[in-house]
Amino acid sequence: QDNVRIALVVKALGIGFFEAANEGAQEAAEELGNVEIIYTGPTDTTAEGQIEVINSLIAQNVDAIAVSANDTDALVPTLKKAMDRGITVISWDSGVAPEGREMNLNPSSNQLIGEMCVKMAAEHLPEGGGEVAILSASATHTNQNNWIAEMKKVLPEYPEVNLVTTVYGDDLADKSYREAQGLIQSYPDLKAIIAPTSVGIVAAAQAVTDAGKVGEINVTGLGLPSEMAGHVESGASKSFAIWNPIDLGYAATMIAYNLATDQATAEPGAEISMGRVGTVTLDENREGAMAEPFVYDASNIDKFKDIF
Amino acid sequence: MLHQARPATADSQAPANEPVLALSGISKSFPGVRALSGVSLELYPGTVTALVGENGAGKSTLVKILTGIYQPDEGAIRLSGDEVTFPTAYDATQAGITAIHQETVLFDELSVAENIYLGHAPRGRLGFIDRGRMNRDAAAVLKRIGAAIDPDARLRDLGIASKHLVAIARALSVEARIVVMDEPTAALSYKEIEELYALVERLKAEGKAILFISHKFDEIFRIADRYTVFRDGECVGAGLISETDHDALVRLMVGRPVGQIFPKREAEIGEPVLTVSGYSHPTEFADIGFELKRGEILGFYGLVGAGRSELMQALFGVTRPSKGAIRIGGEVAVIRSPAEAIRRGIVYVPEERGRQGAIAGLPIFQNVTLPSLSRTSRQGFLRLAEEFKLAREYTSRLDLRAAALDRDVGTLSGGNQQKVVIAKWLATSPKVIILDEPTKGIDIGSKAAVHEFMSELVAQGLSIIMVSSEIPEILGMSDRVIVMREGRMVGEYPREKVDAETLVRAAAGIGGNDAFRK
Amino acid sequence: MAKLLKSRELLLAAVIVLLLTAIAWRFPGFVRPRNLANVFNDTSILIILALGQMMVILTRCIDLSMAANLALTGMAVAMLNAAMPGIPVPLLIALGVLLGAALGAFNGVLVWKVEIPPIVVTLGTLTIFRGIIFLMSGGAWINAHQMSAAFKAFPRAPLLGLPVLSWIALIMIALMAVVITRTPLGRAFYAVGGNPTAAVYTGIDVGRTRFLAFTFAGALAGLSGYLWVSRYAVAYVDIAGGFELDIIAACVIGGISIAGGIGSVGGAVLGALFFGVVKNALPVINISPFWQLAISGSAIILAVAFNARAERKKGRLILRNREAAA
Amino acid sequence: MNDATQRAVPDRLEGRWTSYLKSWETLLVAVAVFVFVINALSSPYFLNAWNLSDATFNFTEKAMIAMAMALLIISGEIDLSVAAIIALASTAMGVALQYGAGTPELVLVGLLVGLLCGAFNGWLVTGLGLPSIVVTIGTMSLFRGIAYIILGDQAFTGYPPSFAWFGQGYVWWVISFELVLFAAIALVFGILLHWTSFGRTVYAIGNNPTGALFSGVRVGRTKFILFLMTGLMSGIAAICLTARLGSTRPSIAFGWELEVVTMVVLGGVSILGGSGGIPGVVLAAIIMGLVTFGFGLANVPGIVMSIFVGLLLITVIGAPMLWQRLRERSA
Ligand SMILES: Nc1ncnc2c1ncn2[C@@H]1O[C@H](COP(=O)(O)OP(=O)(O)OP(=O)(O)O)[C@@H](O)[C@H]1O
Ligand SMILES: Nc1ncnc2c1ncn2[C@@H]1O[C@H](COP(=O)(O)OP(=O)(O)OP(=O)(O)O)[C@@H](O)[C@H]1O
Ligand SMILES: [Mg+2]
Ligand SMILES: [Mg+2]
Repeated sequence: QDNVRIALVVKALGIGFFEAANEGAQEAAEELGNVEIIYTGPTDTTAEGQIEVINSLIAQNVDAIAVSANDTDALVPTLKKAMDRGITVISWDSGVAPEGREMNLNPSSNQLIGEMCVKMAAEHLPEGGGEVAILSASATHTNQNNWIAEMKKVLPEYPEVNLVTTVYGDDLADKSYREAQGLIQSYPDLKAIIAPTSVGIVAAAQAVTDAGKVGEINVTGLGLPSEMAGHVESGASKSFAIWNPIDLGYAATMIAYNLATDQATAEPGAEISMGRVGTVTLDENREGAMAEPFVYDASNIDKFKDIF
Repeated sequence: MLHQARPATADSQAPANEPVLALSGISKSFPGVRALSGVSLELYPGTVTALVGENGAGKSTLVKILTGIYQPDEGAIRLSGDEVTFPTAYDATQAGITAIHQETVLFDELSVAENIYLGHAPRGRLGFIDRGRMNRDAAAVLKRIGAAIDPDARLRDLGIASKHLVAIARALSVEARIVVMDEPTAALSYKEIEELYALVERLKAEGKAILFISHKFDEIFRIADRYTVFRDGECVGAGLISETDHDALVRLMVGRPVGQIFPKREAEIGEPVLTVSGYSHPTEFADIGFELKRGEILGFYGLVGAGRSELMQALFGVTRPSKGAIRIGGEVAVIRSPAEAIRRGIVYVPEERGRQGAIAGLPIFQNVTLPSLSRTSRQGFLRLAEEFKLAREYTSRLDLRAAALDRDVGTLSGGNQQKVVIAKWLATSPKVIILDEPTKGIDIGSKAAVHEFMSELVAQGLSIIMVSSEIPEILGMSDRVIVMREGRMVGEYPREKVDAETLVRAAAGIGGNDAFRK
Repeated sequence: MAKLLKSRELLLAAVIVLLLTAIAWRFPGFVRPRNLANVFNDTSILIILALGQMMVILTRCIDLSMAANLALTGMAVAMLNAAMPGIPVPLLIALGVLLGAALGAFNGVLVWKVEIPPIVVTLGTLTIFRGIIFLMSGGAWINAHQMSAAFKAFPRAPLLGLPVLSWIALIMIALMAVVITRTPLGRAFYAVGGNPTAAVYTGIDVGRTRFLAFTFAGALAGLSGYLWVSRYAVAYVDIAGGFELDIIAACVIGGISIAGGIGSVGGAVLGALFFGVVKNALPVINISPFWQLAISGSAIILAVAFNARAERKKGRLILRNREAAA
Repeated sequence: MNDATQRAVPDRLEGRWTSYLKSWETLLVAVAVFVFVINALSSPYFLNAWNLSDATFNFTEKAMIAMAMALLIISGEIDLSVAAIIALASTAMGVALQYGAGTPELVLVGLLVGLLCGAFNGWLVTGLGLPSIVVTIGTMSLFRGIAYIILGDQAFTGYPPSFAWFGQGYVWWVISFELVLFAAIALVFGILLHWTSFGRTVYAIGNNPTGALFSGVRVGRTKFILFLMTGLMSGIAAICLTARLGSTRPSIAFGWELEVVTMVVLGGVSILGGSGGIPGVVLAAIIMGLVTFGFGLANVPGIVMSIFVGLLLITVIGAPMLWQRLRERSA
């Protein structure tokens, strides 16, 4: 019997998070036995680049494409074409509009992530609360926007958190760094920066360290343990959260396999197995969440920093 | 040491000493051209040696070999008997050879002092350039050649004549025993030329060996002691100036005798074709007014920088005048671009052939048809057969020498490029041709051909405006002469009432017509 | 009057001061010395790169590969540091400078010996360098925790009130000022760009001079490579992506003529500082960062237009009578 | 003197076919065939009509701009703002969409913005006499900057299906609308450059602008028209790309300007102006498309492809020069 070829398309090659997801995918492939993973993506995070990659995957007639999209809408026409040619298409991590995929696997639910971010910031605010700012990626990425919206929804429950502004670092190290610097200068009383992006959180922690504000400003948000270990150690970041990208890649592969081999169908309400991670239940948009984010702090960082 | 000053033997007897520089068997080829084949040349201290020859005879090529810009393919250079090579221009300078080149070798953005000392600036401690000393030294050199120029000024702020003086100062800033001058007077005015002659005399008295290249025979006979003649890259004669004469030299150069007679045929002068009145430009010229008649050659004389080229370019629509009017055949015309001028029958053969005339990179036939494309094409679509036909017709009339009409015009010699430019304009069937320095830097043989051709054109009913800085040419060819000075007309003379002295005085601001005195 | 050149820098300085005053009016904190020092520190790398680009542009060439060179050398030193934390930082910096110079020399050789137009050469090497980083690193990032503490600390270490990074920029400015105005090579850059044909006649090897300009620019890019990765404590394929045009823009704003032969160290530094002030001020005065691109674009266009006007001659004034009257 | 024996100058030195054989295009055809054969041998998926058709989308939009850019570079200018014009035109279409524009209006807006941007570049270069390479670096930031100001982190979506046809539609079987449009544009520009007097003046300007001016060529006007055309082509590319993606973001087509220039230079157009032609650029576009597609089929990361393209650029431009120098040396 032929191998089932599953393409794991990421936002861009070379990002630690996606490399870890690939590890998970390989793990799933090994477990399944007859699966070949094609790990691929553009060089920089553009929709045009992803389209080129997907076109060549369609040409190779792969069995399934699991994509973390650079643009919710721009990929739709190409992915539709893929589905027309009988290829199973799912999105994970950063979703595609419903008409462009069979289902979408969110790493966690937007609501859980938003809440978690605000909670982590609130926990380490000084007595009486303080000013908090958000440093996001270029919010052309869907999920950042959703999380920020969820954060704003739960704010009333945390009166001590005074959200002052949101700035964008475009997921570029230098720009994020400069934006963080700007925040530190414009808001002398700033107490926390929430950066729901792995590039931004590192840059913000670095900027706080360089400004000599460690202990005064707490950087939190979503980041990778390997990248944040140093900053947790120095105290620039008390805690941060992330789902497990290995699990995410693993789960996406499992779902893609199950759909491609017709062991499951993606329809609202369906329950699809994700192997060791459990099952996912699809909502009316054919979306499902994997698990709630996991918090990393000084107590557990050493264990995870060498994994991803 | 040879370059130490020695009492000059003022008479131009051959100095009985050894040559300081001897070239033998020098050859140099460029792709497709053998510029020099086995030439020899000797230079003696305290002596001016004139190097003469037609355009493309290889004179400048020899200069470049002498100064380390080109490497010879064959042959030897001996300095005081020792064989030497000059891998770069720097090495030649170190060996005591300096040159005023035919092309400009200056840098607009650098200061005068830097222009003079670039490549051999005085160094201070740690090898850094000693600016103070450089400026003082530059001031001294400039003073020596009698130029009042601030060494700290930026070169681009200087006038053209001052720039030439800087180039001369640069050549003299190195301690040299051999000074090469490649057409040094081509761009200088009367007064400056006299100063240059005085300088040459001084250098001679200091015992320097001087190589002097010129197309002007009067100055060769005035300042040179010896001569060497090149023809087609070969050395065809050398000797003492005192033992030759004008005709003999020309015969050597061209290989045949050439008359000095200007072939001015009497053309019938008819009604005015071009009338210019009150023509002014904000910075270049003012109050120009004249009339050009059918079949006439109107000469424009003036010193370099008198504004003649600017005026002609304004008539041709390259620049816009601020005031004044033009009438063509009685009809008022506003000319805003060369395209419009061409449409109205005015064409311009520019002074700078390389930059403004020929379009190197395009084939010969495309150069010829460029202004006539509307005629050779149909509804904007090219018709190659028509283009070749037109190009063939006009290039053959001018006796163009080329391998084929689809060759790049840039591969032609200067004279043949000029023919392509003229063919280009004739193909538009113009009424008025403006020729700006049509024979500048052209050898005697080609000159005569150009003059012959001008006569033919007026005989066919065209009108010509000829800008020239050469008095014999102006006197020989023009039906009428206008003299310009500092952007204004200072005199207008019919052919029979003008002589060289009148022209020189008017151009220098001493004389002029009463009509132009306000 | 011959100091027209100087006035161009003065004007740019005035524009920057004006800009600062305007910002200070709404946000006094921005012009506190400490913050201005921050802005300078933040602009240091751009300044160093602009100095390198200036040499290249002076010789009538252009280097589009400087940012890629920076990224490649940055990745190389970061990987070296991660693999062998024992290598002392000064040695690493020296290696970075050498590697950068070698990459620049590669550009230079292609321009000098093969005579490919510089823009084509560096368009090619720009993609090649980036590709090599990918091949070298396999696309992986080098993160803060993989770098040694000394590696990250060096550019931040305070020295007489300023971080070492700022000092390096200051030293480079001084060094470049001496090289450009006081050494034969520096003057040769101007000569080669101002009039290449004439440069040959003065004994200057045009190709070799350009080669040296590319090599020095490469060395500065190499230095910046280390500074960049240690300052931002991260190295990956795409660092400084698109920065090549910022470098050129800084030079252009600083009055360095793209046609070669015109420009000064002061201009390049001020051009870079203008960029630095705008970039740093926007987040502070609460203008959406989305405006930044349009502002720098307009600044480039205005600067080019202004410089072109200043360079254009006022006419040759043949009509001396009129000149005398005026 | 001896006029009778005067030998006439022949029209051509060698036959047309001989000169075609020696031309740059022949080399490019050889490269294209080589790449095609390698791809066909190395991937079983390559020789498939639908796959090849999909592959054309990798280059058609860039190649459309490359056609106009080729003329512009031949004339001695360059436009680095083309990708930014795409972004601005696409944004403008998005804005028009918000105001309820239909497909015809959207197309009109795209073309108009392209033309306006081209006119602005043209005015800066010909009207104010500024060097195009830096001016268009400036407008590149300005145009994309305006797109960012309008859009920020937002996106426009919801383009009507009839509009999507421009980027996703097929004219016949596997022949997409974009491919047909590109072929038509290539044909038009090929004819314009090689068969009309306008094309001739473009070459004249590129070889010697002053000489062309003195020959009665309207240099400024011609260059302005070329900038307009480049703007227009960018507008058309914006329509196709927007229709293909179905959405507008300010970062759309980021970095395309250098790819377009690479295509033009690879096609044998001298970056210094004055020489090159449309067939070469079309071939270069096809080669780049084939290379990207071939590497894609082997799942080679895009960045490795770019190394290949960079090397191709340097060797293809450098090899003939090196070859000539070696020959000169040995001669
Ligand atoms: N760099 C070059 N490449 C090709 N051919 C050249 C080059 N330089 C000179 N030539 C050719 O070599 C020949 C000699 O030129 P050269 O400049 O030495 O003549 P010249 O005697 O100085 O003429 P003129 O009186 O016009 O200055 C000419 O045919 C010229 O076209
Ligand atoms: N200061 C200067 N710097 C550089 N070039 C100059 C300068 N002054 C004049 N020229 C050049 O010298 C040439 C002659 O100038 P102009 O046209 O004003 O005078 P002209 O009377 O036509 O002299 P010519 O006899 O040389 O044609 C022109 O090509 C002009 O560009
Ligand atoms: Mg000569
Ligand atoms: Mg003149």
